[in-house]
Amino acid sequence: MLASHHRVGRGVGVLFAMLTLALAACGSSTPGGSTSTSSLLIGVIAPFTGPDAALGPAYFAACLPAARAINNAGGVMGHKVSCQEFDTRGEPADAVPAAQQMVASHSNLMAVVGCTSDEAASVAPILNQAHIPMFCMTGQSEFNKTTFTYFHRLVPPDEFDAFAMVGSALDHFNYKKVALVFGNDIGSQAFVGPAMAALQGLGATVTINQAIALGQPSYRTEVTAMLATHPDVIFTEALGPTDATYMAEVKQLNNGVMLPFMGTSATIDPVWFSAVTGAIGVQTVVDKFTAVDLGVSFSGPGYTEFKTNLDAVASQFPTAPKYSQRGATLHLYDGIIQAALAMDETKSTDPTVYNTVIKDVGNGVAGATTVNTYAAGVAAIKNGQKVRWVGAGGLTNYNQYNNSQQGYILVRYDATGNEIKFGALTQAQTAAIIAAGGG
Amino acid sequence: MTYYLTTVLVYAAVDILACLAISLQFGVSGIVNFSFIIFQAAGAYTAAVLSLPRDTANGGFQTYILGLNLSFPLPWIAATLVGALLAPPIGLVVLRRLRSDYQAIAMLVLSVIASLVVTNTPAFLGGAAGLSLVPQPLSDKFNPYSDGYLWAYTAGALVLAVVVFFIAQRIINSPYGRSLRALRENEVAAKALGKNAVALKMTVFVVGGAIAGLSGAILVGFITTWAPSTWLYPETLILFAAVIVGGRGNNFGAVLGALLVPVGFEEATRYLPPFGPPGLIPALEWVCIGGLILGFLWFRPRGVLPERRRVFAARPQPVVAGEPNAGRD
Amino acid sequence: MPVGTDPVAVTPVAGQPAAAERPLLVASHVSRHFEGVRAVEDVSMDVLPGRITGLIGPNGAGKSTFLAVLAGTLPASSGTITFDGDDVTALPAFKRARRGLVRTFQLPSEFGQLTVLENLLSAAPNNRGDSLGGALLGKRYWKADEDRLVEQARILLDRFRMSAKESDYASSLSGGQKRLVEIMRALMLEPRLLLLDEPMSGVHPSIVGEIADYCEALRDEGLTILLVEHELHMIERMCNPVVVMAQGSVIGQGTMTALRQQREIVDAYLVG
Amino acid sequence: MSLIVAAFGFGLVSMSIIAISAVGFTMQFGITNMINLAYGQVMIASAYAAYAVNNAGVSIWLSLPVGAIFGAVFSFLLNRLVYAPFQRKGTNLIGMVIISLAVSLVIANVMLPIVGYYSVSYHQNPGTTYHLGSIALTGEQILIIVLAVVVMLVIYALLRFTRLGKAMRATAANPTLARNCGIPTARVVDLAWLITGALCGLAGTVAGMNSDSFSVASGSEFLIPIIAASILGGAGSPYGAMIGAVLIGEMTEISAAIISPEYKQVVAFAVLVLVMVLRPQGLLAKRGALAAAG
Repeated sequence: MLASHHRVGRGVGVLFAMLTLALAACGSSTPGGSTSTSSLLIGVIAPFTGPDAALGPAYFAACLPAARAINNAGGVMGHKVSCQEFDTRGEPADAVPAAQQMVASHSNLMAVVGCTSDEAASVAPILNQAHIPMFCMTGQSEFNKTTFTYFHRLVPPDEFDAFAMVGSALDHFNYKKVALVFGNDIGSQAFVGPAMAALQGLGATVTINQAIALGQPSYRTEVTAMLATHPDVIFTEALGPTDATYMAEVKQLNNGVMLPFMGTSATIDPVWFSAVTGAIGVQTVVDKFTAVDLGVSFSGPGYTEFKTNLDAVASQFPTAPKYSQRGATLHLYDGIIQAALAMDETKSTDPTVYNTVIKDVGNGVAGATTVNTYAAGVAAIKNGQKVRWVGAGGLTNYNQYNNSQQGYILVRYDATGNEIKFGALTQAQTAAIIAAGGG
Repeated sequence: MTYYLTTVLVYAAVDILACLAISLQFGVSGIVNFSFIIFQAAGAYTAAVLSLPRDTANGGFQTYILGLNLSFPLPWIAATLVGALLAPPIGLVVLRRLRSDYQAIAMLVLSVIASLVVTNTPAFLGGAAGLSLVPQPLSDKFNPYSDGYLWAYTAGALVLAVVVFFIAQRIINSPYGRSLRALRENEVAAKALGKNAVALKMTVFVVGGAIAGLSGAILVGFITTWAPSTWLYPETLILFAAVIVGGRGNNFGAVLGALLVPVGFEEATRYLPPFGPPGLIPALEWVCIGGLILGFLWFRPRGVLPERRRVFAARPQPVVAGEPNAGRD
Repeated sequence: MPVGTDPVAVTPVAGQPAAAERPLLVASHVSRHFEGVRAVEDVSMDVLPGRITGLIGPNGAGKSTFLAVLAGTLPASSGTITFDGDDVTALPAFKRARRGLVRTFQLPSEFGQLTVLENLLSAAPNNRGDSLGGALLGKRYWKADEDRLVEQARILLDRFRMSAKESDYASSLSGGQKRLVEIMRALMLEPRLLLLDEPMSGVHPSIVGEIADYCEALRDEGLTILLVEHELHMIERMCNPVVVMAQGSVIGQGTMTALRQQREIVDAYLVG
Repeated sequence: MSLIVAAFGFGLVSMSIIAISAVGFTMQFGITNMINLAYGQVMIASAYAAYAVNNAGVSIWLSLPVGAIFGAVFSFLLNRLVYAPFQRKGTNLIGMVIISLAVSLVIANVMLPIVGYYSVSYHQNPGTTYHLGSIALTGEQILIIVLAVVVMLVIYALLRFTRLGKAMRATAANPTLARNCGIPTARVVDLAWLITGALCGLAGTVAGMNSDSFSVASGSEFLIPIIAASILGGAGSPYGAMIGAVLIGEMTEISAAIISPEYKQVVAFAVLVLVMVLRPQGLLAKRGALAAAG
């Protein structure tokens, strides 16, 4: 018995090791549907399960229309483009093998999108090492001055959102007393420090700073404490059902009157909109809520092209059209097309060749032709021109660290959940706030 | 390829360590440590804050205690010690007088409390954002992205797993291991036979904690980042599933379980062709892990490699002949 | 109505001295209450060395509880227990067992997923490998102890005619065989006082006599036994003296023959 | 000070919801010996069942019984199809805990593709806010508190005065003995799952109403205070669970007022740990499981 068990153990172990190797080998060499060398793959590495499961689909919704636009124009030098999800479960330890497997078994990876604050710290080094251009949605300030040459960020770091909110509150509304209500998660807490520094630096008062546990059944005590400080406005980002619960209780405990509240760009999101309007009513959100958002106009030829493709992929992903006004979705779409055009321009599928050109396609070099559709870009390149991509999210301005920022707009929702721009921060305003906030 | 293979192998080593520890506690001794993952987390955090420089470095984007910038292997040794030292206080709260299933949920609650405390105290261990840019061991002397380094790291992790495997073998094949199994089978009877149940449980709790701490150090040294989302209590459940599938109380079973469930099953599902809306496959993966546990507990509750029966060498002159049970096994 | 100290006549057993022996165990005013229920109430009794003392009484008389209190499985609510001259009242069960005060259980309590031989070995003290440190030092460190104990256990197995079952899981045994394993397991500790809690209940009648034979043989070798049992003819055959408990208290003590003549005891238990 | 009084008022609502759910949870443990860690997921599934009806235009108060019935049927089937077969096979207590965790994982991840990861809100009208000093409660919250009190009284009456209650207590204390005494234990267990399942469904729906917004992930958030209240009161004791609910409900709210909101659960759990050290059997010990009534 004893001896036979040892034998079984080894047998199974050896069998297993062989299986693993076989699987790994399959993944790297043979076409597994998406792995053929004649097609190119865009990896969407993001949380698809776990507490941040809402993020993955928003990024997947960026990939599908980009792939459609590229494929309809004949692909990248004839190579078709497809999308695949890689679930990080929103945590670094699961993200690492997901990223390693993605890299190892898909030699045709042209770019990777996603990598949120949940996993960027563990995923970005892997992708950089593997020479895969990435477009990340992390707001972490550690990437403000990154040495990863394959890293691209089309959204500003979180603290800039905070500065924009401060600017909006002080310069547009003349609010003087601000309550900070942020979730105790990674993404949300990043706003608190910079916002407090900027507010205090500019002479406003922080009446209360609450870090609230997400997903709690109620926050009435917190709300009562907050109301007792009589703020002019509440700054918030608490995702999942949390903001909905909290704001419903604000309205309830303030005798049915909602205080003005202001969200980060993460609150410009269909999921957040449906949760909060469900809890406090659409009209209240329309009347009392404002947010800062990346300078996206949701108009123009680049946006129209994106919207057309996004609506068209609903056959594959029914809820995709819901993301038509989500900044992150637009920007990742832009990133993918920039990478594709960079490949066309360099006539190379080797990322070490085309990676550096992504920046040129985004910022435009002298004499470059502005294009808003992938097809137009390919045509221009065939004519020997350099191109500048101005897509769904408008102009791109990569700095030396491949961080692109466009300034902020001030927005509110309309009754159907579309965002309406009602103002923008000037360069001078932004600079003053950033200086006060120590950014 | 090197990256992926080394990643799989390092994770295999980490999961083997964790499963060996759980098998010692749960399989051999009958202690259901549903707070297991906090021991691994304690090791990881310890190794991280000891190998990181002060939190004012790197622009001060993260906050944490210590930051002693110690060189390898001190952080790993400390991680092992902290894992061990965490055991007595938790053990004293939970292990003394509670019924076994009651112990299990009490530990589950402890696991949640620990996560809440760390998440809500950013100055302690980085709060919800956790710690990143944790230096890899000896990364000041070698290039941590080179193939050689990765294979050396993998080899080191596997060697540690093998060493711990032999330690676990020594434990379960010893008279001490037999006492642990006796305790698992009937605690009251074991006490009446002179077994100090609290001390026995506590030693195995400490040993398991040390192994878990080491596994955390190996993991964090490889992935260079650690956060509360890494050690939510479902992670413990996956490890229990592995031990149940592999065979509890049998170290070969623990190893097999680690290779089949957290490594094999999760890696294999990555190769599924995509289908359905985004998020469907990952959700189904979790459904399968749940189903795997239920299936095994139903069809093969003792696992693929059950605890083996221990037969002692026959005495010089066999006494028995003709008895139906004589010489079985 | 404690009568534990009543001088009820103790008839000498043939071949044994009737001298005033020093008791091996003295229970003095022992009580055990569960949330207001007085399971054992002010019980005092002595256990004399070299004898099998019987403890009988109707269901719910508190016999098993009393036994558990003696062994330390349950703490006493009040009273003292002296074993071999030392007050052991405050000692936990495992320390009493190490001093030689060893019990068995009313319900089968074998270590089911251990083999019969392992059941015996698991109880043996003085094994250098029976500690974390010893285990880590490896087999060479403890092999001599283990070999010695295996030999000792096999002698017991032979004696109880269980050698053929040595490598069977204890859970696969019959009720009677489990009882034997428990007794052998207790004997591995080389106890000085063995507390047997209904070792014949749930046992095939053919084995009942066998268990009695073993007990008597052990007694003749000098082992002291306190036996809780319902099989009165076996008690009559083996035990002297016999203590009768009812409703948590001792109501009589003496030889079985003498007890049969006490009306209130007969009323309380022997007939009813 | 007024904040603490206000927090006390909100604690009344929290404790009401925890009490309904914790009594169901602890009775499952007491009567069927099952620590059902899938309880939180059944709660949230029931909340979604009520949502489906509510979203179709039915008032929330009429959707509430739908949640309760769904919870009852779901729990009953869960026991019949999963737990009972495993228990009959002789799976030990720990095995059952692990099974319930696996079930919880399956339920949550089967629900995810069906109902989505979005959070939803009931169509409900919280009603006028009533003030008593610093305490401010909406009509809906007052009704929730009343509902909880009624449920507690019904459970008390059930256990204390009905034949079924006595049979449940007997089954809890000693199933074999109960069966030998002619109690149809199988039916008692079925009824116990229906009743506790109804409590679970009711609690899930009420929790959804109270929090104004919930999602699949809320299930595990709900479960932790329930476990805490049950352990605090003494597992298996419904009256203990009620006391535990009062303590956990008030402590979370008041500590949010006094200390800081992010530590509100930590404080409640710290008390729990203290109780585990000082009185491991809980405040009301499990005396023959449900014996506290007699």
